[in-house]
Amino acid sequence: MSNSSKRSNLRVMSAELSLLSRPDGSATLFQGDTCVMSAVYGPGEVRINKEQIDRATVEVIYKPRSGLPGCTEKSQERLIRNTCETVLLSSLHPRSSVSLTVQEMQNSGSLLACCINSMCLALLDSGMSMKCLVAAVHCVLDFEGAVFLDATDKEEKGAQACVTFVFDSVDKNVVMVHAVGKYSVEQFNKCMSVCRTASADIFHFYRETMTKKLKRS
Amino acid sequence: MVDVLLSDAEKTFIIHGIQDNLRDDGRGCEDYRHMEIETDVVSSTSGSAKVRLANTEILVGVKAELGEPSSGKPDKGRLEFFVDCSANATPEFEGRGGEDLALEISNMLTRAYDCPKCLDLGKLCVIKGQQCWVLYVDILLLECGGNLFDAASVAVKAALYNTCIPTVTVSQDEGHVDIELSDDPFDVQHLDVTSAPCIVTLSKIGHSHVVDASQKEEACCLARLMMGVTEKGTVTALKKEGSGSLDPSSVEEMMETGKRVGQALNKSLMEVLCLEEQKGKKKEKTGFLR
Amino acid sequence: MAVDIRVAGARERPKPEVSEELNNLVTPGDVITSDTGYLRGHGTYMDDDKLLASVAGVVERVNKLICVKALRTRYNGEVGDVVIGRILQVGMRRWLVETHSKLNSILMLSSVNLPGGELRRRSEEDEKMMRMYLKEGDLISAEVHSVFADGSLSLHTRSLKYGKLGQGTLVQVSPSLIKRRKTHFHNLPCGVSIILGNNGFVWIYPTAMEKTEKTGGYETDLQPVTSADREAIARLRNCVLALAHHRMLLFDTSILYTYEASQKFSAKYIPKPEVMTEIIEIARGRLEREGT
Amino acid sequence: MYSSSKPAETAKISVRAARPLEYYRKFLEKDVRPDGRELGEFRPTILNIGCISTAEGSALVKLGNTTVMCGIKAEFATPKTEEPSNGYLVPNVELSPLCSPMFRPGPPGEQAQVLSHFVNEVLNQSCCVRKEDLCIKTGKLVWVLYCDILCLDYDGNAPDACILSLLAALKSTMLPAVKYNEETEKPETDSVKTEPLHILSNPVSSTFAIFDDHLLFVDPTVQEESLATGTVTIVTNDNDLCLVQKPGGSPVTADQMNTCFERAFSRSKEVLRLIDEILHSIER
Amino acid sequence: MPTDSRRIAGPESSTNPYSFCTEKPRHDLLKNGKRQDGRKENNLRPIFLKAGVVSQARGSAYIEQNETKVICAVYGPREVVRKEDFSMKGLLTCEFKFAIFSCRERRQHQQDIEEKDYSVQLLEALEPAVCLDKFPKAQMNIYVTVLQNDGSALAAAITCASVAMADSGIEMYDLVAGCAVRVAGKNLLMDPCNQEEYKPEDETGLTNSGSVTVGLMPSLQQVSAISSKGEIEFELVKQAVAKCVDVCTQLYPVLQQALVKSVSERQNEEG
Repeated sequence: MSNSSKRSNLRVMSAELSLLSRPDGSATLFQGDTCVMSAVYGPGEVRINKEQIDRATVEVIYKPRSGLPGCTEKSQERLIRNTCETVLLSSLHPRSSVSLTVQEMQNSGSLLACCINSMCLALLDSGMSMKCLVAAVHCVLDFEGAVFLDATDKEEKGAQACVTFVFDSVDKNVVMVHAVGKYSVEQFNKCMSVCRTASADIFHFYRETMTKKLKRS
Repeated sequence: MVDVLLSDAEKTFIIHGIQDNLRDDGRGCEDYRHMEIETDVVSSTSGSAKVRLANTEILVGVKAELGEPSSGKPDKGRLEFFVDCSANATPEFEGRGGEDLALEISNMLTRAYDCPKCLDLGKLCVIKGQQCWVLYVDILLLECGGNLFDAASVAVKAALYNTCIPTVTVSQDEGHVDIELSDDPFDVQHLDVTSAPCIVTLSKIGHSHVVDASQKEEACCLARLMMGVTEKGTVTALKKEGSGSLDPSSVEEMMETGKRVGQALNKSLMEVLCLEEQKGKKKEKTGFLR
Repeated sequence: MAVDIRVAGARERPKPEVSEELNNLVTPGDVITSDTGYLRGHGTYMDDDKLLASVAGVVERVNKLICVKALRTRYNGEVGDVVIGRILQVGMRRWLVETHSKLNSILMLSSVNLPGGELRRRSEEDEKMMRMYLKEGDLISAEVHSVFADGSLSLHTRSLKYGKLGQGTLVQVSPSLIKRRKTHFHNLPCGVSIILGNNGFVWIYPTAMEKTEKTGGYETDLQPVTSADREAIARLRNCVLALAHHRMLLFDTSILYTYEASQKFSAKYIPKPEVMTEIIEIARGRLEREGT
Repeated sequence: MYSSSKPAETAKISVRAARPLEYYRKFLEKDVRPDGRELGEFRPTILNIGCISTAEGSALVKLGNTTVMCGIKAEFATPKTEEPSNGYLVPNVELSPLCSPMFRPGPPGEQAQVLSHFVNEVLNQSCCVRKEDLCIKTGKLVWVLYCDILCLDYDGNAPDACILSLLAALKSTMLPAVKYNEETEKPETDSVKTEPLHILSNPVSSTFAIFDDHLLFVDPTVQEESLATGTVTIVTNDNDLCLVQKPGGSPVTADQMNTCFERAFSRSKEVLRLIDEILHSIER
Repeated sequence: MPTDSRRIAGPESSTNPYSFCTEKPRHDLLKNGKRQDGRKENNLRPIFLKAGVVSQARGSAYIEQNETKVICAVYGPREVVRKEDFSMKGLLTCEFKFAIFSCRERRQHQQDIEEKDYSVQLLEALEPAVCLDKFPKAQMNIYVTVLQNDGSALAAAITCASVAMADSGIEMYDLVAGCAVRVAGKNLLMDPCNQEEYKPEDETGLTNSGSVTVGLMPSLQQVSAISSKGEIEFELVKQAVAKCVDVCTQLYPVLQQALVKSVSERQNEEG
């Protein structure tokens, strides 16, 4: 197999902003063959029982490609929402709601990372005030301890551990981690440093995408 | 329960009346309202009955189907109650409104019938552990005029009495089991309901208790005692219902009444059912019209 | 103790008699007349110059006016009607009252008598005391004061004969069975009084229970009713139901005759179908003979 | 309209309720928490193993006030065709309305679902029970272990309590001896003889809360959870890591992560010692 | 059954291993006047009752009768959520649940018919004891979970819930004590354990076999709950009820002690 060699760069990314007309911001992101579409509504009206007096209520709905959402999806949803709450300056819009829909289109690995990146692009597109940007990078460890960046679904299956990091654009600190499998602290740290380096590419990609959007308008 | 609104004075009037053993429709405390019963009213069922108790009207259909016995009782048939509160009876039943009441009635009936001697379910076994008759008893509340539990139990007993189960022959060759249903409409089995229970509801109103409470009386009642009573006077189920409490001595009195009335109810019901059966096919059908 | 069960088929069913009223029976869509000279009343509509029925009922003709009176309807209130109603809700300066009409009726705080006499200003205290006067579930007798544009009724009780009802029993029948009379309050010779509300609510109560005027009638007498009165009330209640069951008009004479006819039975047997039929036949015969 | 505090509570507590954040800051300046704990200190942990005899394995864990009970019910099932010799492990966490006013009756809410998923991931990734060990007859009959974790008192840090109760319950699990009768194709259960379950590794969870974007402390109570700006959960599996989860919140540096790892490994040793002690005391 | 997407799903169906036991043990209820666990007919199991066990709840209690273990928590009074539930009286709700692992047979996550039935019975047992008219427009919620069921679960739940309610400081007219009795032939076995409980499938046509559960408000001497299963002769039902009433009265001090202890513990904590 050609991709059994250790891969240290991300798959090709492409994105399209504002594809949808109804939402306030939307983004469709491809990372390799993995594709996720996100849409942002808000800030808008909030249901009375969810109202918070000091900030906007952030709601995320994660839709799997097929079937009903189960525990796994709820877990994903919460990871995305918490990440989103961290970067949004929600205190600027008290007593309102920001709602995000993240729709999985195709999963060929690194799904969670792709979801978070597309969410970040959709927020950018909507012009919402944010503290900083975030970039999600996924990698897997194989049984020899080699790191594969931005793994495909095949690579995920045979992996020793699957790790997703989210870094902020200012200090490159860890906003979110989801790491499962069997690995040592050293391996964890190795993954973290590889992913942190790769996050720069994503931030660069965000910039490119926005430049493209500005040129067109 | 289906609630009606009453003023305090109306309640006082009813409570005092019951103390005097003279209720607002002229009855004494232990009198039932006039009850009319008809069996074999729905031809698509294995047995059916309709009971009208003043303004309370209940239709019961029994459907016998072959099914698997429950794991706890491999050599017995099954009896399953399902109550449906029609929204025609009261708009409160619309949607899921009648669910709680329906569950309460079916639970009480299940409990009252959950005794090995009430109904010989052993007769309903076809092949031990594999096939048995399942009797689905569907109870439909058509109109609510008080005392639903008693009326439902009477209707159930009548419908079971009326139930015909086709005779089955089981042939076995080389481990291959064949079940054959007789298609002769007269080659059927009947159920013996002699020791099946009727439910008697005793409503504590003021310092006395009454049987067969009307809707207005139910609105005055804080605590009821429901009893499943057989013809022999044994008790197959007991339940206190409502938000009030009872004196131990009045519990005893109520049980005494319940037993007495229950036995009489069972006796009259069986007489009526036998009478109707004797008339056989000649009898005049009234169906659903009054 | 009595348990009274029987087979439904065992009851004798009298052949339905053909009354001449039935000749005038129409159902929705029936052409009543194609003459253009008539006026369109309740229960009818015009189409292609023809007058058609919009409800099932009996055609009534008053000069040029044609109405169809439905067999069973909700109460259509008219100003001046006596009604009996049940308080559903206590609201801002008003009570919502159930009178079996299409919409809930309204009783304004300003339309009731308050303790202390006729000429009294409604103070804020009174507003707070509203639930003390009348609370949810209470029964009142009242008169229709006005009909609002949406058809809901405004009631008043500003006469001593109206107000909160005490002990007694309520029977509900179809409003079309209440005969319109000069008075709807009757003291019957058996020691029992009856109020025939135009809305089909019939209130039966012991005559002795007169209201005391000092408290404005808001304090009810909760003393036990005597056995005799109670027996009479029960009998009367069953008679009213029997009359309604046979779709006979309710008014003092019909009720009294039925009551008298029922004497040979114990009160509790009256609801039995054949007893009902027998009593009603006797009363009907007597009414026809006397031509009332 | 009604205050939720108990009638006899004193004024001191109302200050704490009114301005909780300031109240905590005052304490944390001195590196101590209002309940007297240091930042790296867990609440007293009480463990009771085998308390439910109707379950094949059970354990009750108290982490301060937080109380969690895990019961394991074993049943027979047919294996999946693609994994004919694998049994099933079905963990579920129930945050019933009994344990806190935050939870409502009805189907599991988001938090319960997330916790169930978390426990499921730990159970699968740590491989502490080999699914092949649950096979009775390949392709025909396997064990299914329903691991139900019930929260009885929710005072924060449910993940750690859940994992601990699960591990302890699994370690106490005794499965009845079963023979598969080839002729009747039916199992025969021995009502007396039982066999213990093999536990291959020991996952232990430690949760940290981030306070004011920089301070990390371990084992947050429910109030600390609500004040925290983020959490980090680390599940160790003997000498390795099994799961690291930081679901958003304040960013942390690599150094902070490493401090957490250290504490997590030391906690793991404490917890395993506790489980061993209790198991020994039962055997005796 | 519809799949529950909000929980981790197991295999489609599974069966209880003990239904395949090669020999099924049969037990006699009484041998030489003694029951299987050595008790006499009238003896109860030792009761351990503790109030104030759930820190987050307004009131709570835990009861243990040997292997029967029940926990209960009370929340409220709080605002009524649904608007149509508004009334001048407080609203009391009750949720009774068997923990999934609490019985020999695995229970389901969702409330089944038996649990719903018990919820209603428990509610009706407690309603008469709570001063609901003191809490207009408010609701109080009782949650009961049976951690392990070794018989008499409903009776234990009644006792436990009433102590939890009292622990919450919600005004009550009286406590409620619960007691169950198994009727077998002419014998009345108080506080039956799981093996002694009436199970309709085990009966071999014995008349007089059933069980009775009673809830009593001991100081008012009022019966607030009564329920029976199985076919029993009338005289025996009467005896059974009377005996339960007696035992409930005897239980009263146990309930009181548990409450006193919880109150004094709370005082010590604060003082």
